[in-house]
Amino acid sequence: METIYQLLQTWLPNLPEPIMRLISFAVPILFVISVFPGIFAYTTLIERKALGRIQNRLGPNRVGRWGLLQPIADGMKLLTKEDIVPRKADKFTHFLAPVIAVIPSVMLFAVLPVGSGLIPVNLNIGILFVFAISTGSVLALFMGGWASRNKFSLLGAMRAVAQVVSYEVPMVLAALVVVMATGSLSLLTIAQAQSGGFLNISNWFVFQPWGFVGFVLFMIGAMAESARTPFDIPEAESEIIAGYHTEYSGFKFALFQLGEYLASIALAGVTVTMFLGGYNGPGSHLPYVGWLISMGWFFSKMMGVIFIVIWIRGTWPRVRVDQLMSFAWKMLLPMSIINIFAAALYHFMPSKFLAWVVTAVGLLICWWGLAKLNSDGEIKKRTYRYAN
Amino acid sequence: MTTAFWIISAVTLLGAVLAVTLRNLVHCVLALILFFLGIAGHYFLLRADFLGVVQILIYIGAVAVLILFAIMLTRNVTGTEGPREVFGLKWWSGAATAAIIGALVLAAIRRDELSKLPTSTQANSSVLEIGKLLVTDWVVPFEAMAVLLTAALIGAVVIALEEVLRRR
Amino acid sequence: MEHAEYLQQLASQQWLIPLIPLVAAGIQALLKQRSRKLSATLTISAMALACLLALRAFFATLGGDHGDHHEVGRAFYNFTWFAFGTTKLELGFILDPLTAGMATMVTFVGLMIFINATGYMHDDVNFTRFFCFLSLFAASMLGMIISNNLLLLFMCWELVGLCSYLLIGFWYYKPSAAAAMKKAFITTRIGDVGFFIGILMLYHQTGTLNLYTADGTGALQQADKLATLAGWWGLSMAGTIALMLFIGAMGKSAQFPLHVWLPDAMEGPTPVSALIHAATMVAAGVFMVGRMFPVFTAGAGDWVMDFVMWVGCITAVFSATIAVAQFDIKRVLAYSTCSQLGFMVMALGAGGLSAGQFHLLTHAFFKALLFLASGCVIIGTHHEQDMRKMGGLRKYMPITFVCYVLGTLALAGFPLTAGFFSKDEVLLVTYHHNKLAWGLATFAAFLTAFYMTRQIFMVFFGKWRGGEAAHGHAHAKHDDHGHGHGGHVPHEVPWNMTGPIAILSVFAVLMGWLGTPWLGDNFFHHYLAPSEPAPHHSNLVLWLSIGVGLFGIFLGWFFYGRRPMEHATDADPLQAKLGALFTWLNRKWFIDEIYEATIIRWTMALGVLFRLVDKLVVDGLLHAIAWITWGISWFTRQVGDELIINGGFDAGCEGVRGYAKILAKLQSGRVQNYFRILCLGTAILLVVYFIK
Amino acid sequence: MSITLGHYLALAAMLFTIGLAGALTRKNAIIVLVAIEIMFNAAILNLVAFWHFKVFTTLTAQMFAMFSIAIAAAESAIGLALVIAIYRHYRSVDVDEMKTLQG
Repeated sequence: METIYQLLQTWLPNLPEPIMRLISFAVPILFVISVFPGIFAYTTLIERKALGRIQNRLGPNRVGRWGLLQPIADGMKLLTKEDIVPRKADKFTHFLAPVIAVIPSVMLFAVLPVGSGLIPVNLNIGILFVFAISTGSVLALFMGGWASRNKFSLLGAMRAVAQVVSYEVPMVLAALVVVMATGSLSLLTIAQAQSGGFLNISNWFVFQPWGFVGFVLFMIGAMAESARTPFDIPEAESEIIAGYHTEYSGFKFALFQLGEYLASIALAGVTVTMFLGGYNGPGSHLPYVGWLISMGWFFSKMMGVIFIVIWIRGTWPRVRVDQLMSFAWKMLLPMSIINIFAAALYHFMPSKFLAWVVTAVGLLICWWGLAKLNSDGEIKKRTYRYAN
Repeated sequence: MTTAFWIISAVTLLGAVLAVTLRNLVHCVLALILFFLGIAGHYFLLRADFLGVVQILIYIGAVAVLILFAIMLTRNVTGTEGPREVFGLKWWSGAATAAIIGALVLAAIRRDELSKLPTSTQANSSVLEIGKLLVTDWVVPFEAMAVLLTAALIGAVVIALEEVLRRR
Repeated sequence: MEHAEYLQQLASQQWLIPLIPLVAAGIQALLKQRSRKLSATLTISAMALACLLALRAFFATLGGDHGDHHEVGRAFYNFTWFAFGTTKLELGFILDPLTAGMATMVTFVGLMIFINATGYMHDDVNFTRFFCFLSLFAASMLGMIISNNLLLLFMCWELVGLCSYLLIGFWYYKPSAAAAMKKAFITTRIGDVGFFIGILMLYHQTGTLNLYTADGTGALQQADKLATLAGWWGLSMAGTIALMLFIGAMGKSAQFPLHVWLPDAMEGPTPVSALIHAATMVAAGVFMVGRMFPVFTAGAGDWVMDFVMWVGCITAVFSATIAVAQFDIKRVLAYSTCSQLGFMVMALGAGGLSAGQFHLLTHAFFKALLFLASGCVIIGTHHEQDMRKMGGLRKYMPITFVCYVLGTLALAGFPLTAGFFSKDEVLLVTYHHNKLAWGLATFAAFLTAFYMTRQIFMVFFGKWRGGEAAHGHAHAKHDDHGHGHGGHVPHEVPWNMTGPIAILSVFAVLMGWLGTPWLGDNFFHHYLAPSEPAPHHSNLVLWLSIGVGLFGIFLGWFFYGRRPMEHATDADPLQAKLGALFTWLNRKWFIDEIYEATIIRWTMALGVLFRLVDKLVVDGLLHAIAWITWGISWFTRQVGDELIINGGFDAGCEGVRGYAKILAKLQSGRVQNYFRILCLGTAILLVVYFIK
Repeated sequence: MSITLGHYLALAAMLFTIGLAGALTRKNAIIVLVAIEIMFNAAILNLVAFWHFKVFTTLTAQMFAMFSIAIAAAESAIGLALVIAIYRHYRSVDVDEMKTLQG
């Protein structure tokens, strides 16, 4: 934002001040609300295609070449559908929920550095902002589920709330190691801290033991936060129809989907920024074209992360509610706390190679130990009480 | 700043009034969230960004959700209260007391020299500074707070679980 | 290092002494119920450590040359606790002979009691809790001893009260224990009100709560100034404050009429009784008077000191008479403690600081010994406390018996034991102060010797009377289960119970030589209060006290040892066997027979006269002594103790309850109501503020 | 008109009054807790305003605010747990029905 403002001041100094301000506001906003929904639209397509391939079928291929126009068709269909509101529903809240679902998701993009020096708002508390905003989506889910006056909706809403609140804790703690390493909460600073090294790659945090563990934990947390399979019990169709958006249709349903996907994409972006070097990559610091190349890197990494998420969705079964909770509190939380210690240890050990080895081994041992502690013992052949 | 102050103040006050007057408990909490947001906005306006974010994170992310959970767990899922309370002596005495206190505090503020301070204001506070203070000068309260929160966590779980445990 | 400097350094480390047991208590509070060994180890090692520290302080106060100048070596360390505005609240620690002596005694006796308690409480489920409380008890007492500040002293004082409350009611499921704990707490609290008023007055007058300060503005250093001010009831300010403080001490040290809680405190486990009676609770009051002694002496012109002395004297006699007629082994000891505390207070009232404190120290040793030994007896006889159902334990519990006898001799003031020297000192001081009080005290000393001997003979001599009624049943049980417990036959207790009492008995016998006037200078007197003039030696006092002691022992033997009780259901010889006693006296003296055989005829008239003399004077005297003693004790117990004092307390409690019921109507139980009233009050205050 | 400290103090006072009125008049325990949260926040707003308008020059006010927020969080957690426990016992969250402690 400031960059654009300065650019305008140098290139078009005659422009009146308010207009310059307006343009510098408008450009990033336009960028965010045009690019990311576009990504959302095609993510859905990619997801359907990929899932199709994983499940040994073709996926959408009727609308346009390779089904490329499918998202547009879907959008038109949803827009023209009848908007049904249950008679007993709490009308106002029912209406408000999908709106609120989208707002935090869009706001998340405000602090993402999408390229070298390209960040809509360089907030010095970027990460905290991300977490604070992403909790807002909980409310939308709750409001939607509660306002529908439908027990499945309400169950889904309560599950969503419990899940998001639980997974936020290990997620924040996992992100903390990055903050410790860079000494800043600003996402831009964090991205900058991972530049340099071999081909702008070797300094990515994911290549440190604690960074890798943090990455895994953060990914899991982010997936749970945006209710992706295998953590999609809030909308587990086999148990509670469609969870909190059972009673939604048409455009409101689309808004819920939009919010969910946008949050997922934004969290993928945050993951990339924090652990996968952000926009850094070979050529991202070249003069003149560096910003374009870095942007390319950022988006390709982001799509990579999204693809991993889709991949997991296609291959993993859904977890049970109690498993979900105990996984967050008994596995992820201790591990993330241990990870913080590991990062501190790494920081204070003189020889970085030794530190690497020691923390890696230590974390492996802890992971193994925690897994051992949490396991219910050997998996035996299931016995049935009544069926036999 | 002036315009923003008035807008955010209006939102905050609206949220507060709705939170204590609405009949539906869930609506109350939603109004409370509005109020929290307004307060957070005020923090941003007052250049205490960190506190603003903390406000959102803790109050909206945790406290409000907790209250919603409490409402759900008290089996009052639709959130509706019983028949409207009569505006009896209790109600009027309570409201009047609050009004008297509020009026007097406002009068005190009007009287006070402090409130006419020139508008010399702080620059943005850095998170780094807050963090450093937390682990140097304020480390004892900080640790005490950590203990308190842990104790509260355990205590809350124990209190809420008591009956469940007894039943087993 | 300069000696004063060394003392100073030690004084600043005094807090370690109470801290160690306190930390031990804190850790134990977190222990599981079954970690008994760890708990006991913690308590005992903490106490041992504290004992070592106290010993270090003690030897430090011994060293250095006081020379001839009449000043004790005293070091203190004050620091600011917190400040609001310009008002600072200071706390401080002190190291002087009084502190060092007391700390050594408390830690050592406490250590012995703790070790013994591991045996006594062996089968209790709440072992850990017990030791936690014990540690806390010792810690608070030590905190009181080392404090150079009335605030700290008062806090620890209250903590001592709390701990005694917790420990007396340790078996809270027994209704009598629950009642006793409340009684102890409330009764001492009545005294504490006086104490607190005294503290506030002192603070008001001197502007400081510190006892001693480096610049000489401490509360005690200003005592002389207080004596010049006018107080209440025609007393000087110093006298008034001293009176108030003494009321506190009366509650804590169980002086008449606030002594009622002490006998009931027997409901607690025996180690607790030992602790309360010897080292901590009741010693607190006497110690406090000793600590505040400058205030007392400053008001010496008033009747306060006489009041103190007479309260002590009355308590001493009063309790001693009661102790004569008791059958519960611990109750006898309890009344005896009361009586001995009376001695201490009386000595203090007579101006003998060192005498009072010396008796406190020696008494702590032998009373702890007696209580622990009685605990051993109780354990050895399977929780039997009635002396009538004991007897003959000498054969079953030899170690306990020897220790018990040594403790009894010390308490009875048998020559050359600890009690002899300290009691003699007390009597000497009193003799020089007031002859009547001395006479009464001597009578009390006589009774002491009498009832202790009675106890010895009832418990340890004769034949085993326990389990008579239930014998057959126990035998059948024995056959059925075949457990080698020997039915109800008493047995000796394990070494961890006998060890401490053996050690204590050594001290009970030898401690007295610290304060004997015979070995050159009176060491203890010189150590504790060099400025106090040593009382003149008096042969009358010395021989009379020896005499009454021996006479008491003799009478005890006379009534109980000569012909021990046969059955548990037999009446007390003193009470019921008077008829037999009568004839025996007749035959013993043989006055009629001798006179008739030798001077048969011409002394017929004289013989009649002799017979009359015999009947009326000689027999009458002996019987009168017995009857009067018994009658007084019965009367004081039934009328004085049970009816007036206990009944008065109960009536007071009922009255409070009645009024409380009216007030309780205000308490609607609705939080919002309270909140509304609170806010209304705030609003009114604000309005007042604005109008003003 | 520029914004002074007085504006913030007045705002906080109003919010506090609203919270107080809510705590005094509502019968539902949960709403009473909500009202208490409002009062908390009003007080914290004051602290931050004091800092912003340089009544305190150091960050002490922010520290206090942060600790207050943490305490409020703990308080609400405990409070709500109690409400749930009470509800389980009495089947009601009406503060007027919690009167077992009456004399």
